[in-house]
Amino acid sequence: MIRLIEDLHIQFVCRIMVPLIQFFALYVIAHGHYSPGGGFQGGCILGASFILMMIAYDIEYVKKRFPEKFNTFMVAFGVFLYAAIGALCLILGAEYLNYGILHKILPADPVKVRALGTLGIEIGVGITVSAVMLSIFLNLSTFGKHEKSEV
Amino acid sequence: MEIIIGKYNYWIYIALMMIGFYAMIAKRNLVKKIVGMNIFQTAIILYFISTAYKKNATIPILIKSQEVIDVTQYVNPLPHVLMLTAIVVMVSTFGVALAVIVMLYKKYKTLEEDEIIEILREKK
Amino acid sequence: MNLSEHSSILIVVVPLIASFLNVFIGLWRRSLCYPLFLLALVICGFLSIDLIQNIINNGTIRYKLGGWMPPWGIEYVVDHLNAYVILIVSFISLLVAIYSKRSLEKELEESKLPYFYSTYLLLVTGLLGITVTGDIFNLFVFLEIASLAGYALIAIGENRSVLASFNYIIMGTIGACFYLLGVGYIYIITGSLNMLDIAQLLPKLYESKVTLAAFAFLVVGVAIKIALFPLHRWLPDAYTYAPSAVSVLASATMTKVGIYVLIRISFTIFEPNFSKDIIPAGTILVWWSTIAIIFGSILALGQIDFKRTLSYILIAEVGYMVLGVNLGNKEGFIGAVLHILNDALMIACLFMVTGGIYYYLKSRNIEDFVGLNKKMPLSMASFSIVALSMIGIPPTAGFFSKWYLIIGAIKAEQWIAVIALLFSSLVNAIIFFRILEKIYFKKGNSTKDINVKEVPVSMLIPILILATSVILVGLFSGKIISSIIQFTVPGGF
Amino acid sequence: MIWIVDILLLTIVVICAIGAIYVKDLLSSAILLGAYSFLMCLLWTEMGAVDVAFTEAAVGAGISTAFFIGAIYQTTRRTKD
Amino acid sequence: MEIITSAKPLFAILVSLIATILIIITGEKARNLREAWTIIASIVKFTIVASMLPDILNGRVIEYTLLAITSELVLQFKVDAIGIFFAFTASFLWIITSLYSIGYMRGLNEHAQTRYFAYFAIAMSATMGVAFSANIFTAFLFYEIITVSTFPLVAHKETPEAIKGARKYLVYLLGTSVAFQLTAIIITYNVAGNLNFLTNGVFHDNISHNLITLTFLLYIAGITKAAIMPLHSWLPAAMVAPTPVSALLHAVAVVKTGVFMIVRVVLYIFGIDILKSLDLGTVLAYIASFTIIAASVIALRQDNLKLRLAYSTVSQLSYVVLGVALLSPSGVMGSIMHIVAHAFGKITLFFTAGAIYVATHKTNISQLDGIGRQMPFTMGAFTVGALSMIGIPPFAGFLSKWYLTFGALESDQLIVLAVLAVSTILNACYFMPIVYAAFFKEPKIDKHNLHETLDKRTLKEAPAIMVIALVLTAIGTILIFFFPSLFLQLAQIVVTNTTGGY
Amino acid sequence: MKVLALIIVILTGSLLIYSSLDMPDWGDPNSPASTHVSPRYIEKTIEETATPNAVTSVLADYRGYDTLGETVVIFTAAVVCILLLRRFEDDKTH
Repeated sequence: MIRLIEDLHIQFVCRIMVPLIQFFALYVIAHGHYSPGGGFQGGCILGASFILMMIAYDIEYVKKRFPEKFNTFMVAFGVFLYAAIGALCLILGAEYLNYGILHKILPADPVKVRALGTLGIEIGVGITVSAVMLSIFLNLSTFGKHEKSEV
Repeated sequence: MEIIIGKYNYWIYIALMMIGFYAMIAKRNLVKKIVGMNIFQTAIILYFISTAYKKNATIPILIKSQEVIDVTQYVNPLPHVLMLTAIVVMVSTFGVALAVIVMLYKKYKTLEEDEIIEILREKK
Repeated sequence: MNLSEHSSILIVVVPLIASFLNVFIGLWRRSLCYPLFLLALVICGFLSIDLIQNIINNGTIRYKLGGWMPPWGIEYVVDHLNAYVILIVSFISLLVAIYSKRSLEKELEESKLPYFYSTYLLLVTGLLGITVTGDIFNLFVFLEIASLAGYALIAIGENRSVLASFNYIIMGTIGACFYLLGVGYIYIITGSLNMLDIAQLLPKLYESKVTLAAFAFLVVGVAIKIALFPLHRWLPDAYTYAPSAVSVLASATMTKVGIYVLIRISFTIFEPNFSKDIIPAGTILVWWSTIAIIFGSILALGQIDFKRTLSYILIAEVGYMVLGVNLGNKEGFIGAVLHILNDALMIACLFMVTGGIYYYLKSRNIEDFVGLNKKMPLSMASFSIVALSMIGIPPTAGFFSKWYLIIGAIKAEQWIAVIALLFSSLVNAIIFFRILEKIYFKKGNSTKDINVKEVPVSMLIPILILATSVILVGLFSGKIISSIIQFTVPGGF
Repeated sequence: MIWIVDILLLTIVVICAIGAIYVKDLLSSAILLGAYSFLMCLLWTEMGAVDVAFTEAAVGAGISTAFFIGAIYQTTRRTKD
Repeated sequence: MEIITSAKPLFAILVSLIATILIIITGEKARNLREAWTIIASIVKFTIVASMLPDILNGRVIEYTLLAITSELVLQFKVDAIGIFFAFTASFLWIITSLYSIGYMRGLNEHAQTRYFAYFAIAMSATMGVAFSANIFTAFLFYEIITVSTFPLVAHKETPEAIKGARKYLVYLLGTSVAFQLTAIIITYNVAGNLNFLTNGVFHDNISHNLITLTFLLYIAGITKAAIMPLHSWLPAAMVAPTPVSALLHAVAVVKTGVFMIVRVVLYIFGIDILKSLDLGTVLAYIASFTIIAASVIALRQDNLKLRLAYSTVSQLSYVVLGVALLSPSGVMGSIMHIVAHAFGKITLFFTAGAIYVATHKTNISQLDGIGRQMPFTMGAFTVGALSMIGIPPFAGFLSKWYLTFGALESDQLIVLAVLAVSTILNACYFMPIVYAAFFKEPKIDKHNLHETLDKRTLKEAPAIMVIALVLTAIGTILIFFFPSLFLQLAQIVVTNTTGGY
Repeated sequence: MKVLALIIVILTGSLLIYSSLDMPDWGDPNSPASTHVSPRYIEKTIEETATPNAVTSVLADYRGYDTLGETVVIFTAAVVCILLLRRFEDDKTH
């Protein structure tokens, strides 16, 4: 891998599909409160879009837009965001992950702020999951040698 | 008869689980073991989802305007949440297992357990 | 904000956040990773001391995560047993962290160190999370964190470690899935996931077949994780070929936490009389662990690789603890809980010494240990102390836990178990004196040991600390029992 | 008569599972596993677990299969059993 | 009984531990200083032990609790008559052995001398610990420390043979103590709830007799240091050790610890009454009788001098066991007296064996013809020791045999009486030929080594320091016969407390 | 080996079937699982968390800590894959 076939049709379809998929993924993450979905599902779809890009184009293509260091950073950043929101609640004087307390710093009432907190962590989960999926796939399919596009 | 029909989901989940379990312990091919693992875990998820089900109930997304909430109308959301976590655990284990398999293949150039053991024995 | 109010959650979150930061910093400057790693574990150590003091003074701590009342939210329940196991885990992991710095230099490429530290911290997080939680599903999640980290840490070892790790993945997943299935069975009949809540709901369901199956699956699942005898096949290879530091950590903490989970299942989720009177699970486990002790000891005798010997000894020691827990009387239980501490110290020290020998000698073959006392006197002195403790010679720690276990076995009139315990002491005596004899009295003629010298200071200090604490814990075991362990004994005893 | 559909689905799921284990080509096995996951998804949707089904569709049928294929390209399709 | 609290017993134990540290620090660099530590420690220890004597003779008991590990396992010391009796003997002989060791080690220019002296000190410390233990747990702890710390001493030569002997030593001592003695202690705790040494035993009346019998047998099998047959064969195997080790440890410290423990167990754990009612004393007496005779017969057939002495030790140790097994006042008295009588006699014999080895490198009895002319002092001391072993006045051995005979009569054990008579004859049979050969036989003409044969006609003793030591112990053997009052008084206190006799 | 595996599988399976006999019927709205803890999630999700999707509210709020654990699991998987597979030394040579 990666570049199984260098097919213009596939690349063209990809060029159109990937933004749509990514947009849908963001929708899924953000709209988890009202419909099925959430950080994890959205993150998976986002990650799948990158994988699709990698299959359709080349590993270099993805790496240029999405450098490995950045990706690794994102892996840790998403979950760090999650844990940090929890810790923020703790610092503000409530229990860990008790988003209700966030009303001290956010302009909303304690119940609404819980939904905001939920959104925050969903975003964190989404970031992590998409980055993780990409990272695992990259490592698996190239056996850790990111440069060579061998099959 | 009533037992069989009333709980057919359970029977199927047991069957699936045993298929996966058998593959995990009896198959020689390492990838097949992983496939078995996947089936096994999915079967457990099926079991959990089955426990959440209520007859004539709908998905647990509420409509805001509704005044009185009848619990029996919505399926139980808790097992769903647990199973979301379990799916993530499943895919993580799957990824790690595949990583180990790739490492093994690079080292021994085979994925059959008995062949690997044979190679190890020759080394000694 | 009062920090010690939150220490039960902080002890999990601190290593967790440190593991993320390790990945960040690893991208930027690698040399800062180790200090951060160490700092997190030091904080953990302090928190665990704070926690246990808090428990001793104020009794059980219940911490509502997210501010939700249990059983709706997840709850952390810390009583004497948790705090005790937490203390062991954080203490050992700190020592191993100090030890790992130099020992890893030769066993892992430098560019991967940040990820190693991160994984290590995740393993610690997982173990602490398992220990501190009061929710059976949350326990499963942290069990998986610990397991995944454990699989990877074992796979980076040498030689056959990858295959060992794969077998571990398969067995570990079966164990975890059985556990999850047990959770599902408990959930379907009680509708709850909170341990204390379940404990209240279950007694009236004891006659149900589902309860029986739930108990069986939970226990078998955990038994795989702690490598109770016929389910032990993954352990020896895994611990033998893993990097030294990992072997130390895994052997000293993972099985102990597993035993903790077993205690929680048998005596917190279920009442003690369930496994005693309603089904003969206690008796079955006593027999099962007796067999584990005997076979673990016999298999340990036949090994050449010393790490492998230790792995089999560990299997026997797991048998000790399961035996003590299930004897069904106070003495046996105290012995088992005390043995959790003692075994963690002893096994950790022995694995560390083995790693130290391997550091220069590049061999773990018992035959190559000839004349080592001249080259590394302090390590070998520690080794001798711990060896005496393994045999069970007073006043080292090993004697006292064995003492209580045997008293417990006699009170329960399990004579075979008594014989098994004594038998395994004798086998340990044979194994260790055979080695001590080589170390101290055989003339060295091997060409291999030319470059052998005392291990680096940062590896020596943990070894010495552990060896000293083996004696100190022995001398103060009465104090430990009266201030902590006696409160962990479940009600029905 | 929904239970007939149900039973039909379950039967196919079992067949897929057995197939995934018995085929001698790992790539086919991967695809069968994907199908198994997807059918599982349908079952769960039918039981009202849309979130889980959504996740399983994304993970089981999507990402997992991608991982699987990625790994197979690094290793081999061959298998003895 | 008045109880005094004092840390003296602890000091007596610590002295040699401190000496160990000093010895290791000093090391090979300053030999004289290192050996000075040994001597100083032994003298200080003896002084401390002796300073406790007056109190004990006045019927008081010294107690000191070091550490309560758990509520039932307590590290506690108690100095009573029998304890101080043993400690006094051992610590006195340590002084002499220290002198002797210095001569022996330097005479043969042995390797690893620092290790030797260090472990010797630890072993002595643990011996004091056993002597002063207030409960069986403390005693067991020190018992194990003795086993482990003497292991390097037995393996001192580091030859394959030495390691083999040491291994056998360890397997027997450690194996049985973990397997049997520990079990017995745990059963004792479980049944009686008490591990302290009490003058009338810890067991209540309502405990099942089978269990008591089992425990008793476990104790007897577990205290292998007493070398009761069939668990005796570690003792001959341990003779590969350097002679001072054999002398002090295998004539005094280790084996006496064994019999001391048996006496403790019989008198203070079980108590005379229970054993009498269960007739267990007789069982033990028969086992001991068998050991006495069998070991003597085996000793007859040994050519190696140290081995003969070893089997003689096996036989003599059983006198102590036999005495206490008779469960009568005189028997116990004889048994206790035999601890000191045998200690002085046997240490003399071992010392002479060592002296012969250092001076002539001879180990076998058949090589000793005419050696008396070459080493008159040594062989003179040997004769004294041998006569004491046989039990002829005016030597210490006579005293104890006298009491033993009375004991046998008191408890109407005519078989035991016969055993005593036969064993006396056997003793004479295996000791007197040596004396005879040494003084009256002409040295064999060794054609290959004529030079050495001629040597035997001239005086060639071992280093002076060794000769002094062995002459001192020989004189001690005689002195005990004439001035036994101290030992008799102590023994009497024990007998009065435990049996009610005298 | 295969026979042994089959025996184990059959034993486990029969234990499962045996225990299933006592389980509440499939889809029973009055089973303990549906009546003890979960009603509150459905009744109060809007009131307490302003999230109509009960699954999301339980996932991210009531049992948010589980989800943290879940995210950590997947983070672990990524770190583990990098630790095991990534070969940095090849970067330098290029």
